[in-house]
Amino acid sequence: MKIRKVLIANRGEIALRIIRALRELDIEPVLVYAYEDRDALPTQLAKTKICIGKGGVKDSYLNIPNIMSAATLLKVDAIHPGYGFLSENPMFARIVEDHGIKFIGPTPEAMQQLKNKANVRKIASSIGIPILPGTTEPIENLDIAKKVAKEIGYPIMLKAATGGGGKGIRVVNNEEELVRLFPIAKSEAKASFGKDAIYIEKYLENPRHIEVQIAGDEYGNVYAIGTRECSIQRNHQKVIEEAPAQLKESETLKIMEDAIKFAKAIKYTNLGTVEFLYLNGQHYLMEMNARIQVEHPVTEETTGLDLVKMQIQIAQGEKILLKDIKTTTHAIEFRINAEDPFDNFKPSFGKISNLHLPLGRNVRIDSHIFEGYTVPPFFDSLLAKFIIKGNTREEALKTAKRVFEEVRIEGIKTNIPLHRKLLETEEFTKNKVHTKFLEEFLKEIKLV
Amino acid sequence: MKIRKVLIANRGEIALRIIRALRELDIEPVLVYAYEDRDALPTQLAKTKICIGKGGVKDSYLNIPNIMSAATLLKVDAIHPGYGFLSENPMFARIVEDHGIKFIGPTPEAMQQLKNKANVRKIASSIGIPILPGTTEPIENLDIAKKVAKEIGYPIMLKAATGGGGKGIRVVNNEEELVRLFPIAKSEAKASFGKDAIYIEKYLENPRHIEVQIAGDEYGNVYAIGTRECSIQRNHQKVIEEAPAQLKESETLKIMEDAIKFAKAIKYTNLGTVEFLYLNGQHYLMEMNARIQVEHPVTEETTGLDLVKMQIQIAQGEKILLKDIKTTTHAIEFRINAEDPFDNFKPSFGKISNLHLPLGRNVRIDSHIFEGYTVPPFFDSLLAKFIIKGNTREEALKTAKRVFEEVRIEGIKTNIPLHRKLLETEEFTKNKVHTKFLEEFLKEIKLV
Amino acid sequence: MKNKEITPKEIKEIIQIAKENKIKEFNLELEGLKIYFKFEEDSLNSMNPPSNTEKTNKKEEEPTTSSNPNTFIVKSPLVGVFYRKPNPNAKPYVEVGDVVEKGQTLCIIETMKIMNEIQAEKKGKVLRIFPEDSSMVEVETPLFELEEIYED
Amino acid sequence: MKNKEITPKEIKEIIQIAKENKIKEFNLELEGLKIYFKFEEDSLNSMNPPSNTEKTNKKEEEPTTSSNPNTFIVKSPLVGVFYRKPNPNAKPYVEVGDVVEKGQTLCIIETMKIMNEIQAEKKGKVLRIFPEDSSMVEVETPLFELEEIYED
Repeated sequence: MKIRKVLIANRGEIALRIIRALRELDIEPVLVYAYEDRDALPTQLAKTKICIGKGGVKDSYLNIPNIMSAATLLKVDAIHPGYGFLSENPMFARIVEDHGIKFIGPTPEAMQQLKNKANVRKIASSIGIPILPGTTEPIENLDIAKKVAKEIGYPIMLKAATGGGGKGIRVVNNEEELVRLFPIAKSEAKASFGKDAIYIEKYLENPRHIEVQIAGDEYGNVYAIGTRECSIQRNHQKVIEEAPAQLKESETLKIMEDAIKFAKAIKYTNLGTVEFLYLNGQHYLMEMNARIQVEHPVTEETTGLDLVKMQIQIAQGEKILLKDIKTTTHAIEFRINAEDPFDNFKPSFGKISNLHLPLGRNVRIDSHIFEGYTVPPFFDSLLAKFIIKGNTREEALKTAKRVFEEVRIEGIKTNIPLHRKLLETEEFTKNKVHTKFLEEFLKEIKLV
Repeated sequence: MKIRKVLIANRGEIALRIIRALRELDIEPVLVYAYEDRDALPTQLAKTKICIGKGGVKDSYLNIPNIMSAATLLKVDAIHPGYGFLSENPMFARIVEDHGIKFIGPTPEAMQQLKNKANVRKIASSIGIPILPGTTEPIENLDIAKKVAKEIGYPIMLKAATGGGGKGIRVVNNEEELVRLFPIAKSEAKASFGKDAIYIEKYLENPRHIEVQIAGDEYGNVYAIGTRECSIQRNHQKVIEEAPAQLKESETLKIMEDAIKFAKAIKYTNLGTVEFLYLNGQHYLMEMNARIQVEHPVTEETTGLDLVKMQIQIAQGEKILLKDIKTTTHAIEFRINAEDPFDNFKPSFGKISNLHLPLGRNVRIDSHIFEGYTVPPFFDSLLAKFIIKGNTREEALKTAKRVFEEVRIEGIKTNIPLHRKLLETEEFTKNKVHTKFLEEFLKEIKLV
Repeated sequence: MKNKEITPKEIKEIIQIAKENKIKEFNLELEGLKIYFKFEEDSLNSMNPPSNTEKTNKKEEEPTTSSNPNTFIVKSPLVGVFYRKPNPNAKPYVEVGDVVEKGQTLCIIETMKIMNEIQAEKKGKVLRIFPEDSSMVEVETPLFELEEIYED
Repeated sequence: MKNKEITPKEIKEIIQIAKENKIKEFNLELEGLKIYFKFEEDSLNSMNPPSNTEKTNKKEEEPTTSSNPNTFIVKSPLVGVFYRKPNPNAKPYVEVGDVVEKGQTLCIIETMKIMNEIQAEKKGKVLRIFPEDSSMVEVETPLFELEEIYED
């Protein structure tokens, strides 16, 4: 099936990224947009575009009836959901497929399986992929919780089965705390996720976040397209990502092998990411993200592959043959957000009065902003991704310093000052980071 | 000798390119600028900058006393001349070195040798590098001219010894024309270049322009860093350049070997380009350009090297070790000029009222323009270089099409419509080009 | 302009002068001062070649707000197909010239097989009907222009 | 402002008012019109952190044009070192308050060992001398402010 017309159910830089990939494949893009995005760059650039709502995300980018109405009336062949919004919603994927339209992503069944974190642990564990010590079945009462916690050793985490992105997690340091927190965690899980199923997992002190890019076609071929280090996070939001992750070669091979094994076990198709925690030479599978990631360009820059085009090729039934994926270069992505690092990262919005994006050799900027653009308050704060490449990590860091010396974004607050500070830390420049590093650093420099 | 402070004696995109390279090397840039460039982007970005003149190129970027005064008073270690202006002026290089300042380029002696095209032919011929059939000594009178012409066969060219860039050349198709044109060419040479020395060379019908990037350090190491195809030209100005040139592997190896041999013969140091004509499997050395070229980024994108940094490293006496230069990708540079393709390429200037530069994967833009920038009438018309990469030439062309669909530059006229038209020709997309192709194409579509 | 401040009234006068002279964009540089005026344009027109715009079958002169203070525009809240009649053989809900009561159905928009009735928010007289029957509309597409009728 | 045109005189008045109120930048959006005023700034100040600016030892309040119509600014035509005296032991060519004749030497600028005399283009009284003695100047650096003296 040749895809000729694709509806893009997203906004901002990823909408632009998908428009560009589609045009390079001679596929017609159809953009749906919120009324508040009527002057945005993707809306300006898309020739075919449909306003699907006004007044907020719920009425626009999550408005399934209007999106499906646009898709069927304009007779698109496929829908690309980008990331966020409807991208990991199995019900939406099911509706799309029921209308004879291809959903560019994994099957609704694979998506459904990945939503339940306990299920993910169970599958991984059953095929010998390391997971954090803990339970794969819900803990029924405090006595069992105490027993399990003693077995795996404190600190532990209490986790809601259907949580994710850092939500529904409580760290417990000793039995006394467990007695106090177990009932609270249980009722929180019930209130937030509708189920009071609670699991126990070992809590790691200062692990790294390492992930593996996966691509699977409809013929059972699954590939690992390198690793990424995403340990610099704030409130579980990645701030800086890079490829490849700095691991020993044997570790890289093992983690990629485990990622492939897991993706094959759930018959994963299209692009996805298997996320691991890593500490002292050991990795533990955490979850799998069933979509293109914000940080996909670092993998593109180090491998030469076009991951968004690959998504479309897989969706139209092409066989993917990847051999000899070499990552001889290094790439770092800096997320530029509209937020004030000097005021507790409060979101910022308004008109960009002065803009200079620093381009040149080894700099790729994926962004939907322009001078005169008004950043609306309704959506997330990502303004731009500065993806900086080098023959070595050191070269990429040198270029990054130059880029942050040169960039000017005026009229709104951004996290650029934070990136400048991070570029001066030994932790970042020598890659001695872990998932708690950024929060500790912000406290240390008294920014939060 | 460690270079710590470099004066940039240039403007526009190449000044910006050099500022960026210097910053990435932790070297302080000092910019000299014409009063008319006081609001230009390089002037805005350079922290240290000196106004060296007002009212034209002669009084500013060619104003040696003011440039040298700024260089000595600010105690710079080296001067980077960019391309054009003073970059190939041996006298300037000599003055710079006499003041104990490093000239970032070849030695004045090498530059002097390359200025005389007849001398270049003589050297090449003496070490067995193919040159166009013709004379290496001046032709004294018409009788000798007739004899030589008969030997090598018409059509031939009459060339002034010190011409260049297409100036001082007359094509002669038969003996009758030779009788008429020989005295004219002689007096033209005298009038334009001060010497009436005339040479005869074979004129090739529709050859390709192929060039080799050379780098030589101060220890005798000379490398060929791949080839470039620059056949799409108008009035001897390159419009589109790409790397690598599409040749048979054996031809590529031979042409690079000859370029190295020539550079070694004249003890060439720093970066330079050996230019060849190519027809039917045979290459002929034409000249060597003793500077960084406008089109250097296509070589950077295909090799991963930073040629401007390499210039500086060579200038500070570093040994260059290049092994395994691989060009597994393809890159095409499109020069965006401020000129009206619908009005005989008349230069255009004025304020850029609306600007959208199309970025994203595999797109590098080297440019000094911004929305609101006023293009001054005093300087050359280069606004931007769109350098587009691909794993294959076809992929690069696909991205180029997308880029030219997306780009908007309003307020001034540009040659973007020409690039759009060229992207639709089989000659360009299938690489069936030669040095006369563009001029013939423009006539065919009635643009000139 | 004799005071030490520029008053809103004076600004309005400048606008008026600019409008009367059909100035779209005005830029002046004088003794180190720059004055730059530009009237808002639809960003669509400025960025896209208009010829290639597929989109819905909007008409060029479609208003997004009414210029007459007594009239109002009814816009689509949905993406779907605009129907003037409940079924192909029925009479249209309204015609130009009709007076409609508050809450009266003006048209139907079909979104994913669901027929959504669009009703008049206020009593008024139908001045214009913008989309063709059975054509596709999107959110904020103008459907009707009505002249409001005030009850005494 | 009653006419259909904005006259240069009226523009001048706006400038004057803006200047008197020390307005640096002025932006107004009203009914689809935008008015935006910004006085020219040294691009250094607007784009670069001022702390790192090495450059020459220009002073903050240096004018590029004179605001008083009877005075004029003599600017450097060269890059070099500004000397007020022909040699270290000599008296300065001019002092503030001196009246200089047309063609009289005001200072020397040394460029690559060459001493270039800078002369007054018109007769005038020296009001201000901008650069420090022996400091570096570039093209267009203001050197002197003179009040023109008209001969009867």
